[in-house]
Amino acid sequence: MLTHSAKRVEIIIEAPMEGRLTDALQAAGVTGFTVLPVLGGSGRSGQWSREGQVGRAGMVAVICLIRPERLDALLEAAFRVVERHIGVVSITDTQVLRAERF
Amino acid sequence: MLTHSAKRVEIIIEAPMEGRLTDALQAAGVTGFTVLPVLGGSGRSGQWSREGQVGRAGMVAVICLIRPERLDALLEAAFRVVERHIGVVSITDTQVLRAERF
Amino acid sequence: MLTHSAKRVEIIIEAPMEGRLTDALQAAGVTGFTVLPVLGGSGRSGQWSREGQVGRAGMVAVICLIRPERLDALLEAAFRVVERHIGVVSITDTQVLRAERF
Amino acid sequence: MGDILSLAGQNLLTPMILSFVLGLAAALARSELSVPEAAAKMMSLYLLFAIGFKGGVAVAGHGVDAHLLTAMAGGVALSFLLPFAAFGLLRGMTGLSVVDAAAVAAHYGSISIVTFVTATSVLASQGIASEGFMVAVAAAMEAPAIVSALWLVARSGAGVRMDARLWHEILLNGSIVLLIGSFVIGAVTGDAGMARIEPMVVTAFQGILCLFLLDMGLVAGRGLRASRGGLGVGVVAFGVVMPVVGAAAGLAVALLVGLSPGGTALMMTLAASASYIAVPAAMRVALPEANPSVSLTLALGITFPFNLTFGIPAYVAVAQAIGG
Amino acid sequence: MGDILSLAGQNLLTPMILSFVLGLAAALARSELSVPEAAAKMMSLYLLFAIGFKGGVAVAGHGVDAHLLTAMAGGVALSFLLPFAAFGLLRGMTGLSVVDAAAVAAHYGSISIVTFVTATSVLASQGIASEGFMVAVAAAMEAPAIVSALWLVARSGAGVRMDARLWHEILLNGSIVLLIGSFVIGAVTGDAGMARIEPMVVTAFQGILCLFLLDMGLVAGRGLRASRGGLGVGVVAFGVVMPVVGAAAGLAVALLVGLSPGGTALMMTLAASASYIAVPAAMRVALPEANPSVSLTLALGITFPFNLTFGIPAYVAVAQAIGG
Amino acid sequence: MGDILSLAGQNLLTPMILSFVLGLAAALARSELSVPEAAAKMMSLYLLFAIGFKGGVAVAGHGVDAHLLTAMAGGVALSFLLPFAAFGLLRGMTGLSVVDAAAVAAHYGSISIVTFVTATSVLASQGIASEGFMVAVAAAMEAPAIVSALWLVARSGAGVRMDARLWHEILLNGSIVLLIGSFVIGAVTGDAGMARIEPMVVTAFQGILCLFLLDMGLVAGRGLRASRGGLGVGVVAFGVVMPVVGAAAGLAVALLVGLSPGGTALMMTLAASASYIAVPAAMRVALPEANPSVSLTLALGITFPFNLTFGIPAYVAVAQAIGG
Ligand SMILES: Nc1ncnc2c1ncn2[C@@H]1O[C@H](COP(=O)(O)O)[C@@H](O)[C@H]1O
Ligand SMILES: Nc1ncnc2c1ncn2[C@@H]1O[C@H](COP(=O)(O)O)[C@@H](O)[C@H]1O
Ligand SMILES: Nc1ncnc2c1ncn2[C@@H]1O[C@H](COP(=O)(O)O)[C@@H](O)[C@H]1O
Ligand code: NA
Ligand code: NA
Ligand code: NA
Repeated sequence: MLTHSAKRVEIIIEAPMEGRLTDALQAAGVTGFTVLPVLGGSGRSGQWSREGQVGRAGMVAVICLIRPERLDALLEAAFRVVERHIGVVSITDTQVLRAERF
Repeated sequence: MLTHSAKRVEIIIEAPMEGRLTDALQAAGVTGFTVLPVLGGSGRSGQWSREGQVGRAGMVAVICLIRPERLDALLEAAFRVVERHIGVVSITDTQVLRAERF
Repeated sequence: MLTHSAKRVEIIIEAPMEGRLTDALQAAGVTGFTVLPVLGGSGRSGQWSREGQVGRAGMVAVICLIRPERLDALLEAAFRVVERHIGVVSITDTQVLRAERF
Repeated sequence: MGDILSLAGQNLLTPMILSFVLGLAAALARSELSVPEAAAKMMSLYLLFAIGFKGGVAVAGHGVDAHLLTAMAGGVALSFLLPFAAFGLLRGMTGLSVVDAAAVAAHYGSISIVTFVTATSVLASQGIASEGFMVAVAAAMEAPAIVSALWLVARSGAGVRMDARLWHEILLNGSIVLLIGSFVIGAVTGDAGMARIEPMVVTAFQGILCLFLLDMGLVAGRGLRASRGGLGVGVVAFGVVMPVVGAAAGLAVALLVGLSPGGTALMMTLAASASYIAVPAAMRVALPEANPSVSLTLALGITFPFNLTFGIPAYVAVAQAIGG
Repeated sequence: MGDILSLAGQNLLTPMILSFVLGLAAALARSELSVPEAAAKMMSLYLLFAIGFKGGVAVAGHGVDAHLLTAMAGGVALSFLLPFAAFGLLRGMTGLSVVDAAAVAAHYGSISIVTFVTATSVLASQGIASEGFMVAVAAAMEAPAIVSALWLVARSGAGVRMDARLWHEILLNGSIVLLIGSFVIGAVTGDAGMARIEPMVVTAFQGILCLFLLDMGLVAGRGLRASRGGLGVGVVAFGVVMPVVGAAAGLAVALLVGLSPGGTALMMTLAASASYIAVPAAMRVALPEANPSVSLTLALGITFPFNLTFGIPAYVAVAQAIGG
Repeated sequence: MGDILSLAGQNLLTPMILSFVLGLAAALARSELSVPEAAAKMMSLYLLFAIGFKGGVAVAGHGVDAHLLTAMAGGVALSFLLPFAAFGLLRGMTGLSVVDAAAVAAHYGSISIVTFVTATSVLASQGIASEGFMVAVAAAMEAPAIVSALWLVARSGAGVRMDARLWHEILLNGSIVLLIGSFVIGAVTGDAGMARIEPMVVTAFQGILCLFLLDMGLVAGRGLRASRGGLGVGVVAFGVVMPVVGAAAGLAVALLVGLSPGGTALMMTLAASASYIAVPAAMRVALPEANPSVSLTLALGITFPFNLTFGIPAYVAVAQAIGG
């Protein structure tokens, strides 16, 4: 089938920052993203888990499929939000169906 | 370690279509997949969140690792299901351990 | 923006093995990982779903971003844990921001 | 009329309605207050089980008689016919496309079990009896509207997916199965069964309904906020006109069937209410081109609060005035 | 015998059992009715806490006496020995491999706390007293069977992972800790504690048990449907033969230990029941080659309903006939 | 003093406190016992709703009088000022950086609603009355401490993010909205509202509090285990010194405002308690460089158990001795 080159950006970020991140993405012209829940993890700031927590604890994973030429704008926007925060950003080459959607 | 080339297909689709998609995948000879929950997202049809919802609302992410030569059959099958629906499909080159499993 | 080559390892493994896997990763010098919940799936051992289950049923997805030169140590460690178990391991080339974190 | 207003006032100042208002206000003010999805689903399972069981206990011993069957036939007819009224109104009052109008019509022909539950609790608090089998009528009214809506679309030539699998999903959807199942359990175990689980299905009911309505308010408020005026005046007007039309049709059917005042109020409520659980999922499969947020915002953000605050007290008052 | 049947009939027509049947039927009919995982887990925590606490309150003041200790020793012995009986039966009656047979045997030597809970509620409804410490016996019976099963596998030369970490996980698994912990809380706070939380641990109990059994029915039904006859006649037969064997062994131990009729019925129930929480997780770690769906479908899809419907009333009747 | 100890002993042996201890012990022993996140959130929503509603019913009819307003002003002043005391102590007793010390100080100036809830249930069990409006005071004390803490950081030249959006998130965070909202619902519907939902907001309260405290124990224990002595003696000492300082300040304010002995005990409890819901989220946004596990472990792992076991009984005894 016909596929089109795209980038898959995965941003793992603290839950209280989710709204700020998605707003920044939309302001940077990102037209779509998907948010996945995260159960727990480990990094330089130690290990954590969501079990039994109340409050807006933990992290979420935001996934963005985007045309290659718009990647830089997305990364600039995302970086300004995550800069001082814990979390990770990765970018993978991918192919998408239905390019008109991106 | 010895790894083998494969494709990682990620299909983000409306929850009420999940069963139809996985049935179509199985009919197309796909031997394995994993379904991840989705908390929310945004696209051309607007922004949504799963919080407080009842009913079969929202979307799920279906991940399929597959041998490259079977990719086309998978995409044809998936496309027939998602065609008229909201959601996205991406295909990434990857490596897998234990190729005999795919 | 400046990005750095890395590997994204995704391990889908039975929930009761999660602690053993993450301990093995840490013993192998892996400094970070994220655990995502899994709703259900299908493979050689049949189809399953998490709905209504009690107990430590089901699977989880462990995602590791890692420098390419540390990949082999990670895979050896992971493989020793998953070897006899159901589940899948995939490795994808990716780029990360803030390489000093990995 | 004075009576209706005073009843409405009385109804408005219950913890249930105010919990809904609190949720609505919190969401409109963009508070991050939220109920976990799993908890919301569990509360809805609880409400379905409790309302079905209580209905079953109420008919225990009476058996399935003709009265139940005529009432169900009346409800099914309403569910089949109301989508045509709704579709007509929508095409007249709003700029919605055929597909969107049909999807909304399906929601309004079907029913909202939480509206029904709230009406039963209003009746209970006023000491008005009603037929226990109305729960079965509610279950029977969930699905027929979907057929009418799809027929409206098919007639216009647009593509509809309506296969055996979707039929199966609709007829055995969770709320129908749980409602009918617990109704049967109540009917079979009767007062002995009630004695065992009364603390849960009766005593705790209104409290849990409060928390559930809080969540409904939050979801409705988020929907309204997301649509930010995108609904249009005509669509909003439909959201308050259609329940009145539905209630009138429900009244007519109730009188034909010969229901008690309480049963009449419930039939009016069912006809006036709009689905937001079973029908949305079915529409996603059958009419993927329909915009899901229009139906949901209308059903949950406009019609549900209208029924909760003004509709139900009015239906009860009318049913008593005419039936009493 | 007539008595047993009439008791069974009586037991069958309670809201609890019928809720299980409803869940089973819904899943077999492929309804998408489902209980969220978080709600199911929370209900199981609640049931464990409530049953443990009530057991503790019942022994409050009596202290830990020799009777409790002999009963626990009897239970532990049962849990160690039953896997050998189960393994023998499985190797004779079915074509299961050594590893699969041992995994199933571990489930049957261990216990199902929900079966136990249902039995206590049947006893309560018939006004039959039982020893409060049976809760502690239940907790003590969870783990020993795992040792026997792993020994059976190791003997055959297959690989078994049995390290200190797994021991730790088994002995401090959630249900053992919560059962023993709430038992101690009940024993320490006694009637004063009960007065504070009775509405939750006693009054609401049967209602929540209904919803939990509904979920168990759904899970069992989905398992049965997924296995679609893949279990084989021998395996299914084992699922009803083994509880009878277990109950007989439980009866013998109860008589040896000198339990009351109520306690005897509970000991029979424990021996007859098969684990589906703690043991499955342990088997995934220790015997990854065992097929998890065989054990789970058998324990939850065959033996659990058998015990719920015919087993428990029979065990109660036998215990009363012999012990009374 | 003897009285305080006997009261403390009495308080320690309730199902609630022992449930917390059970959770703590289970987590420290590395049991995998855990409560699903969704269930924990739902229980906290329930507790907030119930405590707010009961407070509202208690003031129904009295209206908003000057007494309520002075008490709220007193609470707000405490919340503004306590972070300075906490910050001073931390910089003196521990090696925490300015940013970490300020983040911890924000937690201690704010309040823990579960500690408050536990104190009300201790008062209720001893038949001591308190002002219903203390719920509103609790809500008013959540946010001011954040301002003081951020001012302490900004003064030191470090970067702070404090925009309108964060203000909005803090002032309309879920617990403030639900507490104030249900307080208003209780005040508006009064005894008639209470009659409808009493079984849920009153009768079930202590039982659900048990399960919630079990979870708090699990979370606290996991936090303590993860920090493995990493806290340092000074930090741990702060965790028991600061609540005493806070309680003393709370006592002074309560006497100034003229609260009843019950209200005085609650004001002391509020001042002595440390937030672990609203403030942590705000700190992640405003002070991302602060280490979140220090504050949370201290608030939930040291101060919360201290208040639960020794603090609350002592505050009640002191309040009665001085105020009675
Ligand atoms: N190398 C990594 N791979 C995957 N996830 C990571 C990685 N490093 C950090 N994370 C995630 O980001 C969170 C915060 O990381 P850190 O800022 O290093 O404490 C962790 O708890 C993980 O959930
Ligand atoms: N570019 C994208 N990247 C990631 N997820 C997307 C993207 N576009 C859409 N989605 C997901 O698919 C859903 C439907 O998208 P749409 O059909 O554009 O409304 C969204 O709510 C997202 O969850
Ligand atoms: N090809 C695959 N792609 C994605 N997930 C898979 C695949 N194969 C197996 N899985 C996941 O791993 C689990 C166990 O697989 P198996 O060992 O094949 O039974 C499945 O239930 C899926 O969740
Ligand atoms: Na309707
Ligand atoms: Na057994
Ligand atoms: Na404080």
